[in-house]
Amino acid sequence: MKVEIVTEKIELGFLLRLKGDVDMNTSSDVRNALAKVFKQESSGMKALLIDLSQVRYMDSSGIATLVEVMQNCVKKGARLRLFELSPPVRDVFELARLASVFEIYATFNDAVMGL
Amino acid sequence: MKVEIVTEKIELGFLLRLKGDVDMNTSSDVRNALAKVFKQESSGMKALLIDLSQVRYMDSSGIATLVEVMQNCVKKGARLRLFELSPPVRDVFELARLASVFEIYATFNDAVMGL
Amino acid sequence: MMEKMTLIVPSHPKYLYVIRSALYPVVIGSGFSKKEARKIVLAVDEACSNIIKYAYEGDYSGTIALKVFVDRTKLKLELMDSGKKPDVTKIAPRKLDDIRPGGLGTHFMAEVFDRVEYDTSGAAGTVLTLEKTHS
Amino acid sequence: MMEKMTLIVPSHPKYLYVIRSALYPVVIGSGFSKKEARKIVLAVDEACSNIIKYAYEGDYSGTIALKVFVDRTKLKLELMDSGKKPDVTKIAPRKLDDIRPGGLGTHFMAEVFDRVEYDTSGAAGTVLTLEKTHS
Ligand SMILES: Nc1ncnc2c1ncn2[C@@H]1O[C@H](COP(=O)(O)OP(=O)(O)O)[C@@H](O)[C@H]1O
Ligand SMILES: Nc1ncnc2c1ncn2[C@@H]1O[C@H](COP(=O)(O)OP(=O)(O)O)[C@@H](O)[C@H]1O
Repeated sequence: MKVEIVTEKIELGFLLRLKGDVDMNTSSDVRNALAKVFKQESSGMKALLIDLSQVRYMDSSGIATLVEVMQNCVKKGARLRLFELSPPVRDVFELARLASVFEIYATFNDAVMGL
Repeated sequence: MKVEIVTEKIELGFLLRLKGDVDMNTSSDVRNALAKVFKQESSGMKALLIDLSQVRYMDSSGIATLVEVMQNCVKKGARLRLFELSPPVRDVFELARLASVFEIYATFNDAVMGL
Repeated sequence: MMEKMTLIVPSHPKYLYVIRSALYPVVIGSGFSKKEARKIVLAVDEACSNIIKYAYEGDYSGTIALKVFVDRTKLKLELMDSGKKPDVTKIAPRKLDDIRPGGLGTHFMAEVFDRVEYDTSGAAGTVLTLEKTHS
Repeated sequence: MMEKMTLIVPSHPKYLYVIRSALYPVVIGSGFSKKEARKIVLAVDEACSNIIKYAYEGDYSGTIALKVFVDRTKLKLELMDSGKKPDVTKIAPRKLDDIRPGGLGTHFMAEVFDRVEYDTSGAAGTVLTLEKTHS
């Protein structure tokens, strides 16, 4: 019922792993964690990679958070790449017709390719 | 909400892996699967090993089923050994004060030792 | 139709998890696939979020009641609150190509369910009926 | 005490899973550890199994209602059925060293809860109150 966010500094920028349920109750935790990341990246990051394999649930407030992140990345000139979407995340992306709006990859390796 | 039972014939007898929730709704499935095992063992089995690592929930009807199995094993001269009890299984064994009634092992390897 | 569940919880976002946890196995038990059940639960979660945000305007001391009915052909859900009644003509999803945070919940509800109906005729609050026929 | 949840389901064993799924996060949310919460859920599950077996005598068309109340010091649960009233003097666990199938449910309830009380004074059915103080 909680969401866990693990942030890792990598050469290209940041790798985030989301775990748990992202809903109206927890999406603000995700938003705060991401705000910290954007504060930290002083030297300019190339990319933000988000691992969604451990997300058991995501609703429209989670989508809203990801859309905000995308807008922030565009502003900072960083690439946002999502990878390993769990079945419930795939459901909500499907319903929101967002598959073409985000850069989505099957694995971490696929996501870092060409960056 | 369902229980899955995987039965494997091994040299010593049978290895059973229980997976899911064992409650009033599903314990009869476990009982039936075990009845089949006892029918199959024509040549007399030495031991019945039960893997409880994937059991997400067990109530007193699950305990009742295991007590019956133990009684059947005694009749047939077979050893019953339980291994890798998941936390919810450990809870119910604790409450039922059954830890000393069953032969319980940490791992499969521990359970087959000395058989 | 047979009544399968009534669930009443406070209008606090932390109970969304409770609603999802209780609803999912009932939907599965009434014959929907896992994928369909996940989408149904998502759409109900969105409806509950909207009750918290708009009917109760963030006041957590209200209640949300969910009733689940099932028959051979369909699933019917009723969500009841005693908050502010919505102006039903103004409940509308955003255009999907207008990419911005928010405005998706009502779209999900319309996408997942065959019937979405707000009844504000009661003395207080709203009854939202959501129906889905087995495919 | 604050009412945190009301859940009403049919008296069918497949709803035990629904009851457990809804109750666990509410118990966790009221401040019990995971281990305590698992045991509380187990004891409630046993009480519900007994309602199905003894109050409804296997008739699945009845209902089980669970109410959850919380305050700073304790958790209170009420289980209501409209089945046969028990002879409260005869509800008793078996001796634990009498190893046989069955007879453990009431023992779990007594072990987990500080108060276990059957009220059969209503017009129909039983109200079972289960209370646990925070340790
Ligand atoms: N239960 C409700 N009561 C009043 N207004 C509502 C209700 N549900 C939705 N609305 C209105 O419909 C709009 C669209 O809702 P929705 O698609 O869920 O997206 P969001 O809540 O992100 O805006 C909301 O902004 C709100 O104005
Ligand atoms: N709700 C109830 N109504 C009537 N009798 C009950 C009820 N709960 C328990 N009992 C009685 O108490 C006995 C012990 O119950 P329990 O410890 O749960 O074990 P079991 O159900 O396996 O016998 C039961 O066999 C039954 O006779």
